[in-house]
Amino acid sequence: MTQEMITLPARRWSDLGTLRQSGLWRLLGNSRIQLAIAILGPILFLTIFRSMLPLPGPLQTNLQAMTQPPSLGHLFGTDRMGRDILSRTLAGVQISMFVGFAVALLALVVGLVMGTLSGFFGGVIDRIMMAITDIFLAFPSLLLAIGLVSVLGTGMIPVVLAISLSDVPRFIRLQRSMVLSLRNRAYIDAARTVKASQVWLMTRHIIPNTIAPLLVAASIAAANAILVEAGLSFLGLGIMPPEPSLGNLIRDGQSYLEQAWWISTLPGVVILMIAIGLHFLSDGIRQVLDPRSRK
Amino acid sequence: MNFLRPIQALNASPTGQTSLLEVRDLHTHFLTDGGTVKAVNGVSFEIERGERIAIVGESGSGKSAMAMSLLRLLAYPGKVVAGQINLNGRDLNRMSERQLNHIRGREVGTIFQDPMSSLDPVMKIADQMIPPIMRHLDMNSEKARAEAIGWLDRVGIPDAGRRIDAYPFEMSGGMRQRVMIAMALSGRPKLMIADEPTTALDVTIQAQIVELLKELTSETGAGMIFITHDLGLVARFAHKVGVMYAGKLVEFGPVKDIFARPCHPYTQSLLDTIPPVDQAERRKLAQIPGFPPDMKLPLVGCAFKDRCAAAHERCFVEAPDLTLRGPGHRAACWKPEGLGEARRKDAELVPPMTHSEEDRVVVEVFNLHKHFTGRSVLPWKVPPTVRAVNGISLNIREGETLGIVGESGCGKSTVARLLLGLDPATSGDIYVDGMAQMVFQDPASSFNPKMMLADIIQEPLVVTGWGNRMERAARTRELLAQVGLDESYMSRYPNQLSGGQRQRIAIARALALKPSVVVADEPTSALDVSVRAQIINLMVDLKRQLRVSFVFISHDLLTVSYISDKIAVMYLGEVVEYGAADEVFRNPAHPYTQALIAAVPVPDPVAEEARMKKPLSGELPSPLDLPSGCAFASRCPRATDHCRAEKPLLQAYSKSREAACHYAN
Amino acid sequence: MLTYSLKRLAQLFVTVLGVVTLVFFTMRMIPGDPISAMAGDNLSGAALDQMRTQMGLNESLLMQYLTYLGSLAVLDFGNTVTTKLPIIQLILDALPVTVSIAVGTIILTVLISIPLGTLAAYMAHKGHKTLDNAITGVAMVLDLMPSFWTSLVCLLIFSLALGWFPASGTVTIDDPVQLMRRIALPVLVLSMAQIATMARITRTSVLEVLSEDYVRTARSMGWSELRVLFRHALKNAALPIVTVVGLSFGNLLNGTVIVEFIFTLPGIGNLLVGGINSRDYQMVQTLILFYALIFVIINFATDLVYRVFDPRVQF
Amino acid sequence: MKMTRRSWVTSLVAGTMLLGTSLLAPATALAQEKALIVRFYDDPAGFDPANIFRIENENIAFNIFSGLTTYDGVTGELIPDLAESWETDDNITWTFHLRKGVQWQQGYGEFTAEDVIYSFNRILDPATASPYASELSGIESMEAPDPHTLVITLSAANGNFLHTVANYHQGQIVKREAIEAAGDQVRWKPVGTGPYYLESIDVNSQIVLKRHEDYYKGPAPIETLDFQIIKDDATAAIALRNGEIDLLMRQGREEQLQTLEAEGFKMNTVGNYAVSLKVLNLEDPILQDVRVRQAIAHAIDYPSITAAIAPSLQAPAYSILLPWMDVFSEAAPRYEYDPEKARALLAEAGYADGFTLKVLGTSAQGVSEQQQFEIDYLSQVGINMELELVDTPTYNQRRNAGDFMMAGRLLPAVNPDMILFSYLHPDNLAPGGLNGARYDNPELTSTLEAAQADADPQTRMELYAKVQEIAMTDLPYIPATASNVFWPGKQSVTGVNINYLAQVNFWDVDIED
Repeated sequence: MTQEMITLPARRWSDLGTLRQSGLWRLLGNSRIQLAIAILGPILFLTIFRSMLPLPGPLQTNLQAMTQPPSLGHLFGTDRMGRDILSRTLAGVQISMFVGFAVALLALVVGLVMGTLSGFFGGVIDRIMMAITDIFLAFPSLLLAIGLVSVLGTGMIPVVLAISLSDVPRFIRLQRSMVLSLRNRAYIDAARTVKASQVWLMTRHIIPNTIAPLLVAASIAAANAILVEAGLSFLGLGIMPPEPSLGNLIRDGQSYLEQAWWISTLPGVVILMIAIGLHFLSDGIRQVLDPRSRK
Repeated sequence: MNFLRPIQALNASPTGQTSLLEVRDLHTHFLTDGGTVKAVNGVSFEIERGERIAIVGESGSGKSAMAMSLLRLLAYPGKVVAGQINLNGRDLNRMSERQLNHIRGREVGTIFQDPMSSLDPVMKIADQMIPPIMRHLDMNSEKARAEAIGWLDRVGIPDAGRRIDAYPFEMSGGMRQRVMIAMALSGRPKLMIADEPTTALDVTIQAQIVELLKELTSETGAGMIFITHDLGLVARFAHKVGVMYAGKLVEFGPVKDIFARPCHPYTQSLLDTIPPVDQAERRKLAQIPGFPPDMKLPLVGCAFKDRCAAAHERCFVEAPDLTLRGPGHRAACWKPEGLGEARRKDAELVPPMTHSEEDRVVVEVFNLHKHFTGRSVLPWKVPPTVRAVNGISLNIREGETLGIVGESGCGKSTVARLLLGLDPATSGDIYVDGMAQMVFQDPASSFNPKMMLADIIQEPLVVTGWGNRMERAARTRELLAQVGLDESYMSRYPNQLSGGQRQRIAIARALALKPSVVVADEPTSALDVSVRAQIINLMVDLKRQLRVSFVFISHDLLTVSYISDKIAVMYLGEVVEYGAADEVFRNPAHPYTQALIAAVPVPDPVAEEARMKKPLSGELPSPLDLPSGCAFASRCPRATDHCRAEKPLLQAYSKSREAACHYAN
Repeated sequence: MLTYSLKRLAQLFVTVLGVVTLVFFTMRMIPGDPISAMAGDNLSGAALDQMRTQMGLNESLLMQYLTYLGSLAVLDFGNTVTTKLPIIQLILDALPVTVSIAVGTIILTVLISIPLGTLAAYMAHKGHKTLDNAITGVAMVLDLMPSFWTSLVCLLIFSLALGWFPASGTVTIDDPVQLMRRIALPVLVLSMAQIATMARITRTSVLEVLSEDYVRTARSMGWSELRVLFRHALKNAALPIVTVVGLSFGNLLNGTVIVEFIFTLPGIGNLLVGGINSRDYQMVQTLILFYALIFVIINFATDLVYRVFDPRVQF
Repeated sequence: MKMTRRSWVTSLVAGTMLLGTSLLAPATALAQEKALIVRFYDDPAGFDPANIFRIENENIAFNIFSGLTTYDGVTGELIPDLAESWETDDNITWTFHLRKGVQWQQGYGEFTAEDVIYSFNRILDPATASPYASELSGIESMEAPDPHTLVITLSAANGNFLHTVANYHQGQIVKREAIEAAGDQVRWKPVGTGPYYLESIDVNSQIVLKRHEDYYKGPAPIETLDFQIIKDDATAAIALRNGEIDLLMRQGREEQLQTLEAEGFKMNTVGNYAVSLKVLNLEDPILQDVRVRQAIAHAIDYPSITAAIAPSLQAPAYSILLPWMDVFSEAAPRYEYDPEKARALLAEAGYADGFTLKVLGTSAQGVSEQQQFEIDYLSQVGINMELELVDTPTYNQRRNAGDFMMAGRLLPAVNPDMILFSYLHPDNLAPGGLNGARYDNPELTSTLEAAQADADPQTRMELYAKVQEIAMTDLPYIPATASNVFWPGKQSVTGVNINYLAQVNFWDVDIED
């Protein structure tokens, strides 16, 4: 070799580099994500371990303790049936989080697959896909939800499907537009010069690079889904009471705002915190991904 | 131009001995989350009336930050933290924003790098130009409009009265930069700051703009600070040069002095990295090892010490200050001669390659066409067709390098894509013996950011099912070694690499399948001068060792002529001159080639002074409606009616050269 | 332009046909029909079946679909299934209310969110993160509150405690003052969510524009930061903002459903929910058709507005 | 240019402020004539007596139309309306003496016996497709010997026929000319002989009734009834508290009632207006065991439930009939809360370990608090109550089809026969009829038929008592709760007497200064 070897100056690229590169490390270093963890972490922790807490069951009524304001015995107070609101809120978080994540996951997976095919192959597939998404986007999303809930009946699964039905076209669009911009990247060309297959291009080059922005969108979709579920509950189409989804809790208590503010306000604060946490999370992911913010 | 008079009158007035601009110990910091970047770290210089000063340096040297600091145009988190900026004796750094706004545009005009983004895209030229004139020169709108049209006319905008109502997007890059110049001059400033004003432009347009700036500033008597990384431009343009490295001026002095007797090792190295115009024998280009220091970290000693062959103990302890080396010539180095004897150490001779007619032809292209047809929804409308490649024929032998040059839009990149089979040709034949691989221009988008380098290099192997895992890993190590990188790179990711390292990886990937030809599309144009030399040296070595052929596409004529055996000059989808590199470069036959070469600035102020200064006029016509005759006729100084009527064909000019001009002989 | 219009028209046709078909079959897949929806507690199955036959609901689905398409082709939207009211008239009566709410919301949103977003962007650009964070934080909190909850809180505060706005009352466009008094609170509630979104978009796009080169150019010509902000940055940032305004208008038609219910406003959201609850096929089909048309028209209008803001956009 | 832009901004600001002041200014209304603003709680669905549904619509119709008889708002007794008097010997032939000089609204002339015959025939005409046709199917013939006498002959004896011809559904008398003039818009162009006529309707927001000046009892005190559609209960309460409306047609939220009462509003109410039943599908292998049904009845403590969740709106119910009905029997068995007994009964029936009870419900409000309590109570005796919630149309459809294990029914009726026949007689088995329990006990059937036919009041009462005893022993339906209806209003609004059909005769209503 006539070329001298160029070795990396040690002070610039420490061995931590690879670890840092692994993404997780960088994510954890982001202040927004730390904030998101600070908000979501305790809520999730309490939710997961709520059965170990000294709390009455979320459905357990107590006619001796009806409509009590927050106190040491009932940190969030009780509702009109004497049920402990903290316990119900934590159970609600579990349900709402499930709805949120299920919706996000569903939208993500379907959007990823359909959007990739549509954007990558273009042509007839693309046009049909776009026409279909057009139709779904032209639908008021609430009607989509109402229709689906009516067909499938109420409950967790129909609600998840109903909410994701209006998210999916958006995800398809998002993925498609990213695929379109990635499709002409030089590294795709490089792979094409060695006759890489379409599947190879999609799975190795396109999807890994679109996952992260999709995750950002998904975490917002999760936050939205939690709120939409609350709206559906208000119209009597969400998760059915007494299952204490956060939407149900807020709805149950909203007519008691004057008499017993805590019934709907405290679960409302929790829903807000979750939504804010998810937004911080998406902001954080975005920041970590955006090369400009890395400067 | 009667409106030029007041400035000259002002300049003529006896304002005493103070310089036009005097910068003293300027410090600019960027307060990022990751720490404070000391971008400008104590810069001092002065500029006299009517003087043109060039500030050169590589990216990250702080030259742009310094220029923007002068008028406090830095965006957050940039901040001027200390220093004096005395313009005609008043310290701009102590002025309020409001006071400064009377200086900006009025006393100091600014031209920015990218004409495509420097004008507001949604406002007409008139709306961007006229209000500042009204404000600074206290004119009513009609007078200001007339003034603006006058300036547009002056900077060479044809039909200025009408074009003033155009939007920027309706103009070419060159035209927009002219508009920028007109805007900057319209306040009749005493000082112009031009931040890489020609970097984004084609070489012919660059020559036009440089001439224009030179002419106008000398006419108005304005001083000028010209930020650039192109030493050739400096030689052509500047009275004085400042060389910046790591936020400091390391050398400052009259241009001829600096080029003839550079004192700082960095200046010396920079000058040596440029391919010499003299092609008699090819020597390896000088290259500067290592990286510039991290400006966030505290610096002890000379900033250049890690990369300096002449560094000694003192350099590690104490930073040198600028000291006088000649009349007005200062340098910041402990050694009086800089590198001194060590300077030419690298420059070993490149043994010439032997080519013969027996070498197998690896690429043969015959009458290649590529037309892009738009889509028309209305069936009765004929869709517009762009003839990007319009009948070219080329061939490349084993181990040979073909350089393709031309302005942007001439079709050279399309040829590359056709050679690689990325796009189907409209007609014509491409024959490739073996495989064609590619090195791309933009190192940032060349790699999947989610893949490790080992996977990137191995990708062609995996896709084609070459070898097993062990064999592929071995091949990867071999390839890394060939491009001068060690094994530790295998587990890294693209964003951990510098631009030069990325191009090495790109070359390694291209070589993985042992292709017969590597197509390199502007592989060095995004790189700094010193790194560019490394990549060129690498390619020259590989070509010799592996006898792989290269197609080297670039607008940088000096580099192309240095690396190529043959050159094809393209204009509007056609080859207008084709032949041995040395011959084409030294004795161009086609008027277009001649103009291109004339436009290339040579890093030698003495030679530059002697060169023809009339740049090629006009711009590349639209490829949508090609003329029936010679495509170049519209810009050709020698064009006749015959040229406009009849298309010249590529025909033998000499034994080893062809040209497409009726008057080439 | 002609090409563009033709393309748009074809797109509109396909979208609308798809929407119509989808609604037609979805509505009929939903269990329960208009008759069963009508039935209270004291009607027997036999009595209802008699009505069902009489209303032609026992015909084959395909026949019903073809009949429907046929009547659409001659722009006959028919009557409500159970109450025999002319649907087009109902929609035309309800549309002004909903559109007033939507337009009012957009206006209020734009008036608040664009200065707010611009301010936040400007502050972020200057590195004053605290104010930026405060603005975006408040906007986010507003965005995330469920509208049925804020509706009630607003009613309690503005209607009951302060007595500024009535909670009920007839609404017609003939009485604009009453109309505005009645839609004030719904507009406020809807704006809360919209303001956050739009302020965020404004902030992002203005922030992006502020770091563009031409902003620096304008600064280099001696213009003050404020002038640059409003003359250059905002104008350039308008494009994404217009897109969002267009999109949110579509979303608003959706979002009015809940506020129309709570504030008892006779808008089309009310018609829609009523139509779904009473399984009034004809009503829901026509309404969705309207929604789809509005959606497509708004998209078209957004494109036209693009041209105003950005001369580069050509059709 | 600059000037114009600035002045444009100025005028915009000024305009906004002006608009703001006008927005905040209280609405001024001229109150020369008496007008009452009443909350109406759902979309109006039309007022054609042949095809009328839901109590709120029936309330409007009640004030527009008249029947041969009507219900007293205070006592709930049947009282004369268009018929001044009537006689029958055998509960088969009914002779009605009609009031003279009754004027139709909107100039349709004087009311005669022909109008009654037309109205009843219209209901019976299959072309009308009235769901109430079966109510009148017992009519054999109708004759009008003179314009003010009507003789109706029934095919079978019916002691409760006066309920059938009351001012309710099929009993409301319409005018042939008005019906024919309205064409297919009958439901929106009602013309009756009642105290108010329909002046205008905006199906989205408002129904305006004007008083019928020629009403046979004289014009009503209030000139205009303005029904405002306010669907949300909470909003409606705020509107009343704000003084925007005078009277709430129903308030269904306990907490709002408490607030309104605390603020001094007049709580017009009627108690025990309808009973809410649990319908048990007797074809279900588990529920066909009477012990299981009785166990369920013993297992749930409805008095505690109603006291806990809605002390104003609900009361426990102990029978399929309501105590104010004339044929109500105190002697029928009652099922007090007794979990021990319930467990014992279950064990006897072979379900000592309990079973799963699937309950069909409507999703409109999700699982109600009552249902949650029911789940709790049933779980105490080992019954696992599983709710299946579907939306209202589906719920109605499945309920009518009899497609459930246990469902619910609310029985708003004053005619005890209407309840007993519909729910207990085998002729009315689901899916055709309302007998969703598919209850068929020949003993009860014959007793019921005898009771209806018997002309002697004493025997009739005894037979009805027996019917109730059998029904409450077999327990195809479990009485759960009885509803109370509230129409909270301003103190100045008087005469709001809600009858047992939850209706108010606005002729009695007045506004006092």
